[in-house]
Amino acid sequence: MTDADNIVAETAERIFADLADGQTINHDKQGNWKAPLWQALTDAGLPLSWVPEECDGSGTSMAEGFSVLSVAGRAGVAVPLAETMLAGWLLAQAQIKSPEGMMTVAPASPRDRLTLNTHGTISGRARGVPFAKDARHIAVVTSGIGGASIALVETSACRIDNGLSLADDPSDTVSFDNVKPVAIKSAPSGFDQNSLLLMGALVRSQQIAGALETMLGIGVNYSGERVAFEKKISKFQAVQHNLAKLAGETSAALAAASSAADAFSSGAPLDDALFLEAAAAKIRCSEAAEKGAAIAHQVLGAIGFTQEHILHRYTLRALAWRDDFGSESYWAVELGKLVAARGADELWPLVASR
Amino acid sequence: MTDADNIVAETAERIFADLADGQTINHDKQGNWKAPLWQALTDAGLPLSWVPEECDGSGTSMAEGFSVLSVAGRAGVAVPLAETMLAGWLLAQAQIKSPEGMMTVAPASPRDRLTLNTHGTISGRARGVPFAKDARHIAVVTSGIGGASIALVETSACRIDNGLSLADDPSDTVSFDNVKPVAIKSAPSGFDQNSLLLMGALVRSQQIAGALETMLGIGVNYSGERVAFEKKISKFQAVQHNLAKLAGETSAALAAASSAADAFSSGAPLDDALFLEAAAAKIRCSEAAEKGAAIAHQVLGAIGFTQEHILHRYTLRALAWRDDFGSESYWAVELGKLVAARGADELWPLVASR
Amino acid sequence: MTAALRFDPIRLPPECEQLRKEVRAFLAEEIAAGTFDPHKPQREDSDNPEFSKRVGERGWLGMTWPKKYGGHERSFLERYVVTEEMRVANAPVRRFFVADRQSGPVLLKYAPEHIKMDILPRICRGEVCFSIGMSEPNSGSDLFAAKTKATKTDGGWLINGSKIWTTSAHMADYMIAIFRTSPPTKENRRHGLTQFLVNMKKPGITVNPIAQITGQYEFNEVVFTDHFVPDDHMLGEIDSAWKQATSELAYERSGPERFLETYYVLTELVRAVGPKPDTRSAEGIGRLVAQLHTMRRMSVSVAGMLQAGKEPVVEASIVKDIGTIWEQQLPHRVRELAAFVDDTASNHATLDEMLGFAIKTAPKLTIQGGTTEVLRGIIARGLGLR
Amino acid sequence: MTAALRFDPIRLPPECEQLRKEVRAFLAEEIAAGTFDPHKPQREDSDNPEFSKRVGERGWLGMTWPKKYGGHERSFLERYVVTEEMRVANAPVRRFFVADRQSGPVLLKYAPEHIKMDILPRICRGEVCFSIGMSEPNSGSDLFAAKTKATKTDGGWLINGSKIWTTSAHMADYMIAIFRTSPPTKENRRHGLTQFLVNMKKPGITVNPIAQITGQYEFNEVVFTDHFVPDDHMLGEIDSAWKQATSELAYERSGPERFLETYYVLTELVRAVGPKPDTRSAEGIGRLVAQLHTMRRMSVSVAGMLQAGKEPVVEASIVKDIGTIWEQQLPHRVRELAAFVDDTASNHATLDEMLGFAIKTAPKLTIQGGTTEVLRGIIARGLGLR
Repeated sequence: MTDADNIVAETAERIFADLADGQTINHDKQGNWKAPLWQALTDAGLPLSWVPEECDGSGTSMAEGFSVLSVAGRAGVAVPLAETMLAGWLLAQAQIKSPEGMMTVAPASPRDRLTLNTHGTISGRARGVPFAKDARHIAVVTSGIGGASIALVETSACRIDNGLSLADDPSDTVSFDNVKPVAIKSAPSGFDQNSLLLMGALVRSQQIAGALETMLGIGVNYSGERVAFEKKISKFQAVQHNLAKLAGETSAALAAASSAADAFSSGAPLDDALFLEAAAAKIRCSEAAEKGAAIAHQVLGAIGFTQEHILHRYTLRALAWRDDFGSESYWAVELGKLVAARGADELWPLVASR
Repeated sequence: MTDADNIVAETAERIFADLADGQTINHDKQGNWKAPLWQALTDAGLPLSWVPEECDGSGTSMAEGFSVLSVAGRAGVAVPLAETMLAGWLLAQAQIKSPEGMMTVAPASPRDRLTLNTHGTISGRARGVPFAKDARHIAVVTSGIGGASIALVETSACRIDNGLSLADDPSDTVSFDNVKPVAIKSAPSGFDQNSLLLMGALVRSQQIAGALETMLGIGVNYSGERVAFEKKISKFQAVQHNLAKLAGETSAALAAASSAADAFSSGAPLDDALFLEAAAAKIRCSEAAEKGAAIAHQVLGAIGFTQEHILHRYTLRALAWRDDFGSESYWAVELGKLVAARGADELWPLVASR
Repeated sequence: MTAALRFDPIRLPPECEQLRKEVRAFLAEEIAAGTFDPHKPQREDSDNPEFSKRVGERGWLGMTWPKKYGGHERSFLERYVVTEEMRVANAPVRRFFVADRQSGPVLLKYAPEHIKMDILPRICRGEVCFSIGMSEPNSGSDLFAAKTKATKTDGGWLINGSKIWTTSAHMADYMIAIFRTSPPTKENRRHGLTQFLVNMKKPGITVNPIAQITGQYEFNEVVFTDHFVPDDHMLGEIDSAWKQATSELAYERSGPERFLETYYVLTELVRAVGPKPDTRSAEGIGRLVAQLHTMRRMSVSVAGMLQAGKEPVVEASIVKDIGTIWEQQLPHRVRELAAFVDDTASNHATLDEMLGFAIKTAPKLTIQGGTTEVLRGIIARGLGLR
Repeated sequence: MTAALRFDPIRLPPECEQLRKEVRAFLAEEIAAGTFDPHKPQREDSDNPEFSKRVGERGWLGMTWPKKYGGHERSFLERYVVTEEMRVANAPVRRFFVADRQSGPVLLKYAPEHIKMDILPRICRGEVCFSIGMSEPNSGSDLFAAKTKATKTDGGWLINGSKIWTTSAHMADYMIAIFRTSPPTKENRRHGLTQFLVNMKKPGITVNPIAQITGQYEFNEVVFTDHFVPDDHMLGEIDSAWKQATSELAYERSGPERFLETYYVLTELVRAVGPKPDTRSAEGIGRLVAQLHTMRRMSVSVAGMLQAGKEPVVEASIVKDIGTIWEQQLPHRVRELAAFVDDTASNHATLDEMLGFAIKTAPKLTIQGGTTEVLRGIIARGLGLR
C-alpha cells in the first residue's frame, strides 16, 4: 500500500494542506487553527480510522491508517490524531465502542502499570501520556491477577498533572485513583500492556519517518535558496554530504516504519518476527530522528533555531516522539534479550524470516 | 618538556630515521632491519631510559622517556622498545637491576593475574603479552597474600604460545608453571598489578598519539599529490573535512597522552586525579585510533589497503595498541565507577584539579 | 516540499522460502563435506572451482537470465535469497560472484549473440570467472580519467596500459574492462572510453597480485602489452561506455553483500554473551539487529522495485552508503560489546580471530565499488543539489 | 612527514588554585542568596546587572587588561579559571561575558585612548553590556558579504541596514559591528568593511528580539536607520576589518565555554545513577569524562600557549570543532544513559527538565560563532590543504 493508491491518505493530505499549513499555524500563537482542523479530520472519519464500523468507527484498513499517520508525521501538527486512532484501535481489540472526540491511551511508558482493582475500579499512575489534557477519554490497558483488561475512562475522572514534551505538546501525568471506567472488557488472549506499547511504538515510528521526510524537504529547498560565499550552499560538498546523510536517515526510517506497518497490517500473529519489525522500527526511527534533526538544523543554521521558522515543528516532534511508548534504549534491550535467548544460530533465520 | 628541547627524543628520532625508515622496513620482508635498529637503540641507552643508573640503566627522566615513546609511536616499528622501557621501569620500582636485551612485562591484561606461591615460585597465565616471543626476560607483578611483588623472570622458563596482534606483532600467551624468578622483591607500598596496567596504558597512549601524527602526515601529503576529477583531492571539501577531523582526533590523542605523561613525570602521588589522567588518555587515544585510522584509510583509498603502502604500519598498530593493558572499555568502566563513587558534586573538582 | 524517496515494503514471495530451505540444506552439506568453514571468513577469497560448478548445477547462477542462455528466468528476489544465504554462510563465492552479479548482465545487454551463446551458459554452469577492469593507477574514483588504450588494428584492437585493484584477475577467465578509444572532448570529459570483453587466457596480459593488509590477495594489477581483442568483443557503442551505466548498477549497489560483509562477528557476539546478556550487551545487540533488519528491508525493497521495472538509483546508492558504513563500524562495535565477555565462552578464540580479520577488512568496505564520497555525490544529485 | 600540531601539557599555576577557591566561595554565596539557581541553566540568559557589578568588584572582569584601564594584569590562565567556574555553575554571565571576552580586547587594540579610558573601566566594573554585529540577513557564515552601510557624513558616519542573530543586543549598551564603507574589489572580496563602535543608546536603532526554539530570546535583529557614529568610533583601519582577525579569535574559539555549555546534564546523570552504577552506565560516564578531561586539557593548553605569546590558531579551531560537537551530542548520550535510571532518583525531575532544555539548545552550539563547516575550513587551511 503506498500513499498514491490510498484515498484515505490523500484525504488526510488535503485536510492538512488546507487547514494546517506549516507557515500559517506556526504564526498562529493562539492555536485557532486547531478546532477547524480537528473538525475536518473528524468529518472525514480519520480519528476513528482503526475502529470497525460495528464499533462506530470508519473501518479503514490498518494499512490505510498507517499511511494517515505518515501524512500526519509529515504535517507535524499538534492535534491528537495518532493518539485517538491508537485509542480507537485499543478499544476495538475488546469490541468497546469508541466515543466521539479526542482520546489518548495509557500507559504510554513501560515503567508504568495500571491495576484493575477487585471491585472493578482502576488505580495507578501513567506518565508522559500524550494530549491527556485535551482528551475527553482515555483508553487504557490494565494489568491484574485475572489477566489484562481494556477499558474506556473519562479524563475528568482522573487527576491530570500537565507536562510538556520537547515540542511543547501536552505530555501529562495521569493518576487513576479508584477510577470507575465507562466500559471495561477482558483483553483478548495474549494481549497485554506490551501489545499497546508495541503498537504505540509503531505509530510513533510512522510519525517520525514522516517528520524526517519534511525535514529533508526543508533542508533541500533551503540549500537551493540560501547563498553563501557567492554560491548556493547546495553547491558545497559539505552541505551535499550532510543532506545525503539526512536522506539516508530518512530512508532508513521510512523503510523500517513502512515495513513494520505492512507486517502489522497483514494480520500476522505477534511472533518474534513481528516483534522485530516493531521494535526495530522504533529503534531505527529514533536513531534517525536524532541524526536527522541535527543535520537539518546544521544545514539551516541560525534561522532554523528560531520559533519563526517551521523547522522546529518537525525536528522537536521527531525527537520528542522517541520518548513515547518506550525509548529506543528500552526496545533495544528487549530486542537484544530476545535475540540472545533465541541463540546465535537463530539470529539470521529471524532477520531473514520475511 | 617538548621534543625540541629534548636531546633524548632527538637521538631516538635520528636512529629511527636512519635505521627504520617506513618505506625501507616495509619492503624488508625478512626483518633484517631489526637487529641493527635494536643495537643502535641499545647503544644509545634508550631501552633502559627509565632505569636509574644505580640499576644499570640510563637514568633518563620520566618526561624524556615518554617523548621517546612518542617518537617510537610516530615510527611505528616492530621492536619491543616500549616494552623493555616498561619492564625496566617496573623492575626499578623494586630496585631490581635490569638485564641486557629485550624485555617485556606481564600481566598485560586486567583479566589475568600471576600468583606468587609460598615457596617463591610464580604461577599463572598472562595473555596478549607483547613481544614475549622475542624477549629474553619478563618483568612481572605478582599478587599474593603478602601483597604484590615484582620479579624478573627468564622467558625460557615459561611456556610461550605465539599469537599475533592486529598489526602482526607478537602478542603471546605466557604460562608460568611454578617458575623460579631470577630476582624478586616486594613491591613498594601501594604498588600492584593495577599500577603496572595504568603505566602500560599510558605508554600505549603515547604510542597511539605518535602513530596518529604519522597518519595525519601521510593523509595530508597524499591528498596534496593524488589527483581525481582533474584536481588534487586536497581541494575537495569532503577530503578537507575528513583531514580536519583526523587532525582533531590526533590533537585529542596528543593532548590527552602528553598531559598524562606530564602528570606522571611530575612525581605526583597516584590519586584520583592522576588516575583520571592515565585512564582518560587510554580511553581517548583508543577512540582517536579508531576514528583516525578509518579516516586515514578513507583518504588514501585502495592504495592504503595494500601491504605495499606504509599506512598500515601505523593504523593497525594504533588499533592493536587499544587492546593492551586494558581496553578503552575497561578503563571507561573503572573511571566511571570512580566518578560515581565520588558523587556528582565531586566530578567538576576532579576534572578541574589541574 | 518532500523529496521523493521510496522504500516500498516488499516481502519475499512464498517461492523464496522453499528456495531458501534448499540453499541452506545445500550449504549445510557443503560445510559437512568440508568444502568450506563458515567460521573462517578469511578463507572466503579462496578459489573453489568445484563448489562453483555445484552451485551452477543447482540452477543458482544466472537465475534471472533467459533460459536460452542457460539462465533460469527466476526473479531478482529469488536471486536475492541465494545471495544472502551464501554471504551469511561465508561460502566461497569469489569465483562466480562477479560473473553472476555484474558481468553476465552486461554481456546480456551488449554482447553479440554468438558470444552470449558461448559464455553465458558457462557462467550459469559455474565454469568461468570474471573480473572487472575499471580503475587504473591514476584513476580510482574518477573512472573517466582512464588512460589504458585500445588502438584499432586489423580485425580488432590492441590494448596497452594497466588496470589496478582488479578483484580476482589472478583466477579470472575473462575481464570486462573500459579502455580509451578516443580522447575526451571539451564538452564531455567522459567521452572516449569503450567497454570490451577481454579473454584473460590470451597473450599480452600479466597479472601481478597485490597483497592486502588482511594478508589476502584479492586485488591485482593487470598489465596489457599489445594484447589483441577481436572486433566482436567490443561491448556496446564505441566511445560511449559512460552511457552504459544502467540500472544494473542499482542492483550492484544495493545487494545484501553491501551490509553483510562482516556480519559473522555479530553472530559470534550473540553466541559469546549467552542467553542472558546484561543491559549493556542487550542494548548493543538490539540496536545492531535493528539496524541490520532495517538495511535488509531497504535492500529487499530496492530488489523488489527493480523486479517491478523501476530504477531506484538514489535509493540503491543510499543502501550502499549506509550499508557499507555499518558493516565497516560493526567489528569495532562488536569489539566494544565483547570487552567484558567471559573468556570461558566457548567461542572466545573464534570471536577474537574473526574480530581481528573483520577489523582489518573494514577500511576497504567504503572504498570498493564506489567510495562513500562518490555515493554521496550521486545521492546529492538525486536530491537535485547538483 | 608529520603536521605540526602542538598541545603543550600546560598546568594551571598555583595562584589559580587560590583564585578558584575564591570564585567558588563567591558563587556559593550568590546561590545561597538566591541570585541564580545552578540547576536552572535555562535562566542563564536572564539579565542580572547587580551580579555583574559584584563580579566586577571582585576584580574578575578585564582580568588580563592593563591597570590603567581598570584591568588587573593577571594571566589568561587565571581568567580561564574564573570563566570555567562561572560556566559550570550556570551563573548569569550574559551581561558581561561578551564585553570581557571579545569587545574589550578589540577596544584595547583599536580604540582611541579617550574611548578606552571611558569604556574599559566600566566593563571592568561590570557596568556595560556589549553585543557583536557581524551576521546580516543574507550573510551568515560568509561575513564578508555584509551589506549594512556606513556612509561618510560630517564628523562621522550614517549607518543604514540591519544585523541579525546579535546576542544580547536587547540589553546591550554598545555594539562592535562591521559595516560596509566601500564595495569589495575584484582582487579582494573581503575588502571594504570597517569595524565600528556603536552606542546602542543613541537614536536610529531598533532592536527586534527573535524567539528561539528553547523559548529564550538571546538573538535579535538590529535595524539601523540613519544612525550616526562619530569618527572617533571607527576601530582600526578603514575598509580593513578583514585584517583585524587576530589571535583574540583563537582565545574566543578555545575557551571553556566551547565545551561546557551542556555540562550540567553530565553532573545530573552522575547523581541519578548513584554510587554503584552498572557496567553500561559506568562505561558511558567513563568515556564522557575522559572526553571532557581531554578537551579541557586541550583548551587549557591553548590558553597557556596564548599566555606565552604563541598564536595557536589551528589548535584553537580544533578545540572549538571537537568541543561544540561534544557538547551538542552530550544531551543525547546522557538521555540514553539515563534511560533506565531508577525514577525514584532524587533528581529525576531535574534531570528530565535539564535534558529537555539541553536537547533544544544543542543545535545552535555548532552554528554560533563560526559553524563546524567554517572551522573545518580553517583547520584544513592550517594543514596546508587550501
